[in-house]
Amino acid sequence: MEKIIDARKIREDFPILKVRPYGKSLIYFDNAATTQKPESVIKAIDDYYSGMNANVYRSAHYLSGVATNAYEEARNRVAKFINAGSENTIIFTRNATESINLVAYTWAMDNINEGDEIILTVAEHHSNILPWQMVADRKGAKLRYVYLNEDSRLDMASYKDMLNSRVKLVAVQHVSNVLGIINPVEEITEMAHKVGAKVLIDGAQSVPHMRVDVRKIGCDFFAFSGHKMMGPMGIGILYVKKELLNSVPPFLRGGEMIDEVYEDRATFAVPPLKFEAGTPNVEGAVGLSAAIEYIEGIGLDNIHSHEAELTQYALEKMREIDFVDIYGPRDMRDRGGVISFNVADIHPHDVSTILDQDGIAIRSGHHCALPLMRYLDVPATCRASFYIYNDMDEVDVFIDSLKNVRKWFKWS
Amino acid sequence: MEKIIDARKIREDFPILKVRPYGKSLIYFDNAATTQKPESVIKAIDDYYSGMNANVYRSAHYLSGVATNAYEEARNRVAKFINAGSENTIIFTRNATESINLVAYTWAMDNINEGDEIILTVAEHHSNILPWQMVADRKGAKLRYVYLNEDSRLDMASYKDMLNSRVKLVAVQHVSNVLGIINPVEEITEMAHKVGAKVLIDGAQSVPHMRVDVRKIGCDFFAFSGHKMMGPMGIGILYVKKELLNSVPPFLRGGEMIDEVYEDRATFAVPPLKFEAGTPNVEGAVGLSAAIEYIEGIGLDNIHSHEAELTQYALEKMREIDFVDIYGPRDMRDRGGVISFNVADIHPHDVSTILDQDGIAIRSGHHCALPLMRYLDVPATCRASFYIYNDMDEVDVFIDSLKNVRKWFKWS
Amino acid sequence: MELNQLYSEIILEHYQNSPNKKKMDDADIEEKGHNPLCGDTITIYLKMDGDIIKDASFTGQGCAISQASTSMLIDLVKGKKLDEAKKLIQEFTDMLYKRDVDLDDLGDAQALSGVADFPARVKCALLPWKTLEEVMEEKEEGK
Amino acid sequence: MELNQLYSEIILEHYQNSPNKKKMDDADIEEKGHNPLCGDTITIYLKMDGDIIKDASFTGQGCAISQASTSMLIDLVKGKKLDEAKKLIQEFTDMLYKRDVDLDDLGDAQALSGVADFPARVKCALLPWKTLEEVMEEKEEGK
Ligand SMILES: Cc1ncc(COP(=O)(O)O)c(C=O)c1O
Ligand SMILES: Cc1ncc(COP(=O)(O)O)c(C=O)c1O
Repeated sequence: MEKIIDARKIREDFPILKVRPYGKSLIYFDNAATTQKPESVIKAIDDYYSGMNANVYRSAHYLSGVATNAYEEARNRVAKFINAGSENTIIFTRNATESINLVAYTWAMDNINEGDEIILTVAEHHSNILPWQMVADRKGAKLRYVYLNEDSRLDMASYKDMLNSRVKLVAVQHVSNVLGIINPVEEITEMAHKVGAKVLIDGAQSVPHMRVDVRKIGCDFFAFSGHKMMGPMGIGILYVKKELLNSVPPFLRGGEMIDEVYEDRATFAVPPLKFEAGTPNVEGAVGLSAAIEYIEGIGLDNIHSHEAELTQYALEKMREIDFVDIYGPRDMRDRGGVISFNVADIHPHDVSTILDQDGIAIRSGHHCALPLMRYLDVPATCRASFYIYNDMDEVDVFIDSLKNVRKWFKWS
Repeated sequence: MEKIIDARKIREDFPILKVRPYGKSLIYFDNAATTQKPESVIKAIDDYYSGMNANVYRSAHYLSGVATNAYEEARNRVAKFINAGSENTIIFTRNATESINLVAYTWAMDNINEGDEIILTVAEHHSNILPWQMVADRKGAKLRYVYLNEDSRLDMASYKDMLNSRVKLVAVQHVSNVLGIINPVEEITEMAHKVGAKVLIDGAQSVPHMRVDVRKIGCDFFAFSGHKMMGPMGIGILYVKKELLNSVPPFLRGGEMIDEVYEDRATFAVPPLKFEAGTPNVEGAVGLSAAIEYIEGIGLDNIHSHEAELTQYALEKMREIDFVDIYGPRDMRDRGGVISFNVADIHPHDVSTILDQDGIAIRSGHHCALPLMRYLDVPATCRASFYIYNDMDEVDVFIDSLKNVRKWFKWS
Repeated sequence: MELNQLYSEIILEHYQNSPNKKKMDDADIEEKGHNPLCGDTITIYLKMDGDIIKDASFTGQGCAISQASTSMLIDLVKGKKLDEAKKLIQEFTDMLYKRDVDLDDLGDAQALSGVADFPARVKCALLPWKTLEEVMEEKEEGK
Repeated sequence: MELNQLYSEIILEHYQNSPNKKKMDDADIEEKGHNPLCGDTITIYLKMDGDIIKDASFTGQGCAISQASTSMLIDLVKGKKLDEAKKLIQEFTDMLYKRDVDLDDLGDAQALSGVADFPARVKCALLPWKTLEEVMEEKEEGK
């Protein structure tokens, strides 16, 4: 079979993959936590500070012009990447968490009131739970949760049951960082809109791995992080549907987001500047832009297929190990490259420490999804998550190491 | 006279200073907006992504350990740099603006009530005005302003007049980004504490340029930005006095800042993690740490003297040009390296565009200080602000260019 | 692009001695424009006769570019129908973004074509044109 | 440091077959410890006789390191005065941060010295010791 993506070649683009922990080849399977950066992104940051750095928008000098253009080009590229339509709908934040908090502190605090309902899912990341707990708490609204069906996918029937005119917001992740499920966000959005609810999609785990079209989804808010898509840390994105943009109040207040300021009051700039208080992270935007360029060079469909192949292969091999429990759907339909599992009698941390000695970086813990852990009735899990630089050979090493884990515990 | 700092040699450390706008040598006098980055900071970012990048705290694998150490070392270095005592008092934010907003949205919304008063100064940056307008507006509190005396310094007598038991917060900049005045924050803090008010210092323009000891100042909150001190964009700092730390409620909510999460409620981690929701900007922290190392290598006292020398020289030369108006104190006492000025009959933007053609980057506009502009009765000003890589030769070029500005307008 | 083209005779003339710069007390339409990033402000006054701009003037504070641009715009639109003015706005905008456009209709405002080489200043030149555009949008929305 | 030192016989024994791992219904003190970053939880039960820890046990869920460390701590502090326990906590902490310290008092817990080479796991080993420290702090604050 012809390889869609030649991971071995791609690895050449990533300087960090030459690191050898304890003398072993690094096998980086912690991509759902954060991704590694290709040379082109590292270089874009270097180039930015070596040739363009300035504060944006307000100075009339040469570098400020260059930096402003770079920043706006990045915004433009993000808008095109998720088919946002207007670049004004793209707000740069710090990370997906801040993007969601922005909506919670502004639109939600203004529009969600006593007796209103917010629908979440039990699989949400803390970053898409805690902001809504705050809103519910402060406004006397009610949180309701959608649970999973026997195939570890969202129980779509319960959306139907729960949606009514009291529901003001449906917040749901596009792809789960624990189960790998890809949720039918287009369908959920359509259902929610029918009862007049707004929809926020947490796309932290989708945008890096699959084609996303926010206007096709039709959602009102869409949040994601640069660092999970080979971009720098410290840059996140919030898309706000154009029709809503003007009615969302400002969040952080300060320089850059104003129109007029008097001692006792101020008026605000038009979006997106209205939402970007203080000196923006131009470096982050420029680095993110380079990451998108890199992703586009490979192609999101290729990335998705590559990950699907790896995931399928890994799942098959893991199922053969009888002391390994796997969480999540049994088939590959609508499934991303994330595998959560446990080794019988051994805590995930110990598993992770043992694999680490073989150079394999996986994540262990609750993955910022404690309600899901409780629902699955496990204190924690191990998680392997793939990206373009991973390949089947690495999966083989991982499987071998996994088979050996219990030996260290004199269990076999 | 022996040079304290050899700016010509220092310039070698800054790749961007080799950029030649319109074929001219770049003279970067827009340091109050943002500073340029030395090779060592750019390299620290490169090294981070090439050898350490991972999500921090929660994974047990090799890279995560390395990244976590780097992040915590950065926090430690910041704590030492401003003599914070415990590194737990150092919260990483996105920029100074977010640092101030954090205090506004949390401590202030909880502790400032109807009829309470907040004292600001007319010279504050928008980032230290708008958050308090929001608090005042939402809580029915009152904003009061301290104005300037005839020497363009804070009128300290009016603090005495205004301070009473209704005052819950005094927010004041350490150094003005327009006038260059260094405010007596230690004295202000002492006075404020006597009536039980808390004190927030906006140190965006002080920390990069002079020795700052937050415990000597005694303030409750202290905010600043990495990008203004040769660090990367996208990283800011909030210091919160240890005694207050636990009583400040969390701000952004999500991953990394929790203790326990249930479907309907959550408990929070201890500070500083409680305030750092989502994946932190480890790159930013690591870059900032390299910037502090660079600053310490030169010495803050040397930096301060160098800037004082340049400022004094520039002020003398500028005073000789009869069509130039200078704002700010007349002498060098307690004065930073920022000079705001106007050219008679020519708008600051036009001045800036004309100087730019000679390679000189100054800022023109309201400098995010519209209340001060109104108080000074000017629509905008030009601003030259210095740093370690500037020198007298550059000031000479600037003065020559400035003398020529009016010729372009056929005014002479 | 050289500074002496940016600050050409004709631009300076409009900036320093514009006969259009005056308040109009009996204006039918008074529209404020503001560029928050740099602080430039203008007010455009229009006296209308149905769809025709019978008279126009402006006041304002700002850089040479924004103020000259406003004066030139006033020159151009006086006596024009709103539709015609709309076309001029489009042509002027195209010129500043270096799009292919016929400049003949733009009169003195052609002198601002050089601003396109100073990206930081494009917003200054556009301010009055955007402001007039808002008048039209408000008219269309029936406000 | 090798894995077989991290997961040595003695640590595995404490992890897999600790006689100390049981609920104590008549405990005078019951203190929960939690490591939010990894999810380990323990509860330490103490039966006091004045200043002396007469009996101790624990329950919990977590990795081998945290659970073994708790079991070893229980072994050590049983029958000790709070002051003595405090000294042991300090010695154990010093050991994990590779500070120069005499390990003789630490009994089986010496086997955890290798954790110092696994920085990501130091917090697991420290969890019970920090938890016991909190008991003492609360006692001192008279809570
Ligand atoms: C005095 C002062 N305060 C606050 C800020 C805001 O800093 P930042 O834009 O990095 O948030 C600035 C810089 O613009 C400043 O000069
Ligand atoms: C599904 C999901 N949502 C939100 C987040 C939060 O992203 P960040 O930490 O970049 O804010 C993450 C990543 O941790 C995630 O996996």
